[in-house]
Amino acid sequence: MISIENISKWYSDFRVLTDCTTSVKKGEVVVVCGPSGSGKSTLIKCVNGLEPVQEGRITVDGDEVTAKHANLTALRSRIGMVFQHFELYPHMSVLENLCLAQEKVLGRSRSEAVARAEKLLARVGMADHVKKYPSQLSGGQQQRIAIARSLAMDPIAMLFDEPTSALDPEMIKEVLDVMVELAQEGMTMMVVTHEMGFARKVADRVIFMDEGAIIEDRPTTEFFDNPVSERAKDFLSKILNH
Amino acid sequence: MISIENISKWYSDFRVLTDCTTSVKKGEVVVVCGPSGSGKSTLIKCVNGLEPVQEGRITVDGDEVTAKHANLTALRSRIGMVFQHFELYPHMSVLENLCLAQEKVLGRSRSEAVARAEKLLARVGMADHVKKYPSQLSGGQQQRIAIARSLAMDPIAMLFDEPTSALDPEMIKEVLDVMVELAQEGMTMMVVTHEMGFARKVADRVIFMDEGAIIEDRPTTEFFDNPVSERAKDFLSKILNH
Amino acid sequence: MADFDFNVIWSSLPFLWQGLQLSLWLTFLSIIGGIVLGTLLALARLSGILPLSLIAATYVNLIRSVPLILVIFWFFFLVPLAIGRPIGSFYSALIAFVLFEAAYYSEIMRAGIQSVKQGQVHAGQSTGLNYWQIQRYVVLPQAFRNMIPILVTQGIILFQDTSLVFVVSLRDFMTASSIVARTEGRLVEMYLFAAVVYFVICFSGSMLVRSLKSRMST
Amino acid sequence: HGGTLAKIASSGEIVIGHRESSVPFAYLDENQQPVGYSIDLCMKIVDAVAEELDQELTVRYVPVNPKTRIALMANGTIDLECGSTTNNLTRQQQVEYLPVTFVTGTKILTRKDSGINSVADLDGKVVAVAQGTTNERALLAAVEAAGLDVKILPVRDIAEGMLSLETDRVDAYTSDHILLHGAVTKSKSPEDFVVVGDFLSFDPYALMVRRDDSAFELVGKKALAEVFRSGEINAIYAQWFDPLGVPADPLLLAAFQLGALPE
Amino acid sequence: MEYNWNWSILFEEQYLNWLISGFGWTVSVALSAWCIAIVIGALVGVGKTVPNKVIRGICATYVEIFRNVPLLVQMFIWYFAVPEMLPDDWGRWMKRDMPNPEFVTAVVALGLYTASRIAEQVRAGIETVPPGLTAAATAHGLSVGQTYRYVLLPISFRMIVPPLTSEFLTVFKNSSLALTIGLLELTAQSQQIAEYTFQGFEAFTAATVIYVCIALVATVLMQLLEKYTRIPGYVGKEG
Ligand SMILES: Nc1ncnc2c1ncn2[C@@H]1O[C@H](COP(=O)(O)OP(=O)(O)OP(=O)(O)O)[C@@H](O)[C@H]1O
Ligand SMILES: Nc1ncnc2c1ncn2[C@@H]1O[C@H](COP(=O)(O)OP(=O)(O)OP(=O)(O)O)[C@@H](O)[C@H]1O
Ligand SMILES: [Mg+2]
Ligand SMILES: [Mg+2]
Repeated sequence: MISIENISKWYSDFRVLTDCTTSVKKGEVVVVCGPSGSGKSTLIKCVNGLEPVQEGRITVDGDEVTAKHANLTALRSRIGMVFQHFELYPHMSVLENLCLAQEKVLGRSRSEAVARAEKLLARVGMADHVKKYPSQLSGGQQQRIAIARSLAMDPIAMLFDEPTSALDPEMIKEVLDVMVELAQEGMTMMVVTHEMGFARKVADRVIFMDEGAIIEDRPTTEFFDNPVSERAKDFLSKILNH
Repeated sequence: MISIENISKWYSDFRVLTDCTTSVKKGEVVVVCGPSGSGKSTLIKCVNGLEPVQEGRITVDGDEVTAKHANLTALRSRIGMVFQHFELYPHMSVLENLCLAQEKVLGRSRSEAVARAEKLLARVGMADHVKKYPSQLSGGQQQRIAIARSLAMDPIAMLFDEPTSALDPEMIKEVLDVMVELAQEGMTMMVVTHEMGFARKVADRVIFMDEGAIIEDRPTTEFFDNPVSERAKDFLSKILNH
Repeated sequence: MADFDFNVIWSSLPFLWQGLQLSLWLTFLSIIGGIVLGTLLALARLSGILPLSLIAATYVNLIRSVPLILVIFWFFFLVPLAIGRPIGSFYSALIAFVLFEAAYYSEIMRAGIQSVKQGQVHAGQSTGLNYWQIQRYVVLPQAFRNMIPILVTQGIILFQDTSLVFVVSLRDFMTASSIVARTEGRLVEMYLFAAVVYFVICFSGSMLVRSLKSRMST
Repeated sequence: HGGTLAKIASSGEIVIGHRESSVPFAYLDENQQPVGYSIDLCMKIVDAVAEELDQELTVRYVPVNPKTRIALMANGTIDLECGSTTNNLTRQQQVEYLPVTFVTGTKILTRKDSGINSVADLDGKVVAVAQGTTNERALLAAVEAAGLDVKILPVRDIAEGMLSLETDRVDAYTSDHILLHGAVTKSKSPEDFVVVGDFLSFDPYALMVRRDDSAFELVGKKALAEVFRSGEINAIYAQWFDPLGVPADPLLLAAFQLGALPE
Repeated sequence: MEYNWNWSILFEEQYLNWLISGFGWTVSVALSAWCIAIVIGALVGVGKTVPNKVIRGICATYVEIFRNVPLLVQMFIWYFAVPEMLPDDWGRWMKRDMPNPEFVTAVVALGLYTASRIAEQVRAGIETVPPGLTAAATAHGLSVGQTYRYVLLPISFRMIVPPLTSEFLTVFKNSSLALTIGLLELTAQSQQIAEYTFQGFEAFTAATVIYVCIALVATVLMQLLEKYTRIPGYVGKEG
């Protein structure tokens, strides 16, 4: 489904990604972790072309993202993305947030879009908040709506960039629950997160990054029970033992 | 050492603290937890008079904080406080950060202040960074310096307000380690935190707050093994099970 | 101390009111024109098309380093000469104000557009919206909303600036007050009165800004 | 193409530039409407233009001051200037004039008790003068010739000059004799002021029109000639100058006669 | 357009002297006013943030009054109205005996007006310092005065260097209003040249170029100051 081949990326002189190669199969859930600044967000943004890469090749469902004249808007509309800070449109109600791209990109009619939106809002437990504005909701609620907004585009895969790290501790669970459900329904997912409980529970593979490179890329249980690299061991000891 | 008796506090019409009573004995470590907005930060700020209270009485080491003409500056200099966002002075080097209050409040000479600062920086593992500016350091390093800065005033007690919640996951441990050490050396501490591992390890008591009131105030093991209130159970289930 | 005669204000009210109308009208039209032209300049500057953004930047920086009085002189005396036909003193002043204020409004709009977080653009992109849709539905509405208080503040400054048409004798409120002050020899009364009127209008404006700000921050 | 007449015909409007405090030539009455000797003469020209074009005209007034009048005429903002403008050759590089309608010259206005009687007494004093006037140049020339130390306060127009004198900001104000006379008459305490000294310049006034537009100029000349010839000028003159107690100067009467060209 | 270009008039001695003297007045008015404005503006700006209600009220009133009345009106009030409102001999002193009345009046009016704008910048600068820093200083036992002296002011003054740059340029531009009370500064001189020579384009272009040069020099100077005072890596609240 997603294949990443030897990509490298620079911000002017600074190399953020170094020769990364991996792939995500249909229905697979892959967790990406690693220290701050290791390039996790950058990697995931490259997958739907939000950031250009200088070297290497990324394909999604057969279409090359990194091709010179790739139709990125069409491609992006087929991949959902959820951000750390939710990025709901603050000037639109919850419903409008969900309908905008459905109408403007997929060309759905208002009623179709609303129907789809309502269904998804119910699914993330937010059916009662259709008319509210993002600022009237808690972080956990906003993030669930952001997930629904992505799902409304009927994506073939979902990307998550630290979806819970901006949340108060008691709200993390409500968001993770939605994600777990999604994974169990067979959605292809690539998730940057430090929630190791989530990773253990639903991830098929864990990718560990450091300084722009993919250091480990292994099945979940193998990774946790027996990390190979020193860096990964050290990282796990820090985030698991407190 | 710290005694809080029936305090209530309002922000104009809005009641943030409702009749809170508790106390912290010398050498005791108390963890305060509870949902966002429950008044944890407010409570802790009242202890060293950063926020005035409208009703009730707080004494620290026999001196009444809530008295009308309390000498707050003197009182505050004897209680250390560590904040969520470190609050290092950005325009001063690490050393100057540690020396300012020593010189201006305690009236120490430059050389005395520097000697004390260097000793404490070594203790939190930051001896090599004396000349740097806060923005040149990672969050974990900044927080350790903030702790050293408080310790430089030779406080009789320390207050912590979510000292690790603004940190990247891998940096949490380095800060908690310093705090654990401090607790084991017998420092009187009042800590607002969601790090339940830390609480289990070093806290003598846990206070659970909700909507401005203290709902539970019990020895650590009792609290974790057998929380009485529904709220606390719910809260614990959310933050422990993911 | 001279004896004051506040009757002079009362008897010249209709004349002063005419002046005030001109001031307000000039302000209103200049704000509209300034915002439209300013937004275009801001978009040009952020367009990433080098010649376009260079021209816009040069224009904005040039205008912003020259006093308004000099700009008024330019337009009042020289533009009719340059375009070869008179356009009337009101329109000369209006054009001067629009072109002058557009430079300031463009800086405000540029800051407004840049104040919309990159994440919002990414969110739009990742649902497949194209560049113009993102500007139209995501960025500009937020930029305008964020900038409303500053736009109004600039409007107040613009209103104060209109008093400078005094230098070319266009009959705004300031000029009208001056005429009365000088012909009647009632300087103290008239200038204090003018100050009070300007103050009341501008202060109300800044209260509006304040309430807009507090409404927006909740 | 594009002559003043054509412009007026197409817009149906004639734009008159007027002064606001040149008593009695052009100033604002109690309703802040421009009135005065020059305005009356201008209205004669407006009538003539309307007749020439055979259409109704609306008159739009644009206030001007000594600093703006020439530029506004040259750039086409105003069609006809009605004030107290001296006709001189320097200005004729920019604008054109109709026949002379008044003759005066620069003098000094001061308080009766100031002890100033001539230019020579201005040494060490502060003197106001309107920027952009012939008076400014005349005063500067006289002061320089006599080697005096005079502090000049530039003012905007007659009202501001008079104001400076009344509020004691300056010791004297220089302007055209007749204008000083008019300003004193309008002031709150005319008896306090006195006009002194010799004429520092010769200032024949005339209405100003655009340069190189002989068609419009001709209409103006014809209208004035008619006023002069018919003797209507005497009534107009009397209306504005009798209250000031200023009889027509023989030189001016001669100018009227010279201007009264036959058809 | 029929227009006889003649740039050489700008270099005729008389007109060149006018331009130079106009430039001199513009710079003197602007710099003198700037000194007044910085001192008063800083005091009033700090005053708007202190805990004391009375001081805050006085400073807020100052700012509202001076900011909400056009500079031109203020200039006229200082020049025309104030001397008439004072006792006779004070008024006379202001009009006559005070050295260079137009200059002094322009400086005072411009200085006090600009002070109100600087005060707002200073206040905003102090408010961009995260409240947590004040809380930290207080928690260490620093007094209010010490908190201002060692924490708030050093940080905020560095934060407001960029907005002060534009204020510094504004003071030069606003000094042109002095022409309305008879001070022959740069704009007035250029207009006078236009009037004497009928070469408006050349005269106004000369003034425009000089103003642009002033702006360039001022910007460069302030950028140096900014570079020199910048806190390593610190970008304030949002960063
Ligand atoms: N626009 C940019 N320009 C320059 N450098 C950048 C830019 N964006 C990111 N970087 C740098 O690239 C590196 C990788 O950034 P990235 O955001 O991918 O890290 P991350 O692993 O997601 O970290 P975190 O856990 O903090 O989100 C970092 O060192 C960062 O400073
Ligand atoms: N200055 C203030 N004015 C008005 N209300 C305030 C103010 N500060 C805090 N509050 C309100 O008081 C309540 C308690 O705030 P407090 O910061 O003590 O909560 P908390 O338990 O520390 O929450 P968190 O975990 O989010 O830090 C909240 O509802 C908050 O909105
Ligand atoms: Mg990231
Ligand atoms: Mg808190």
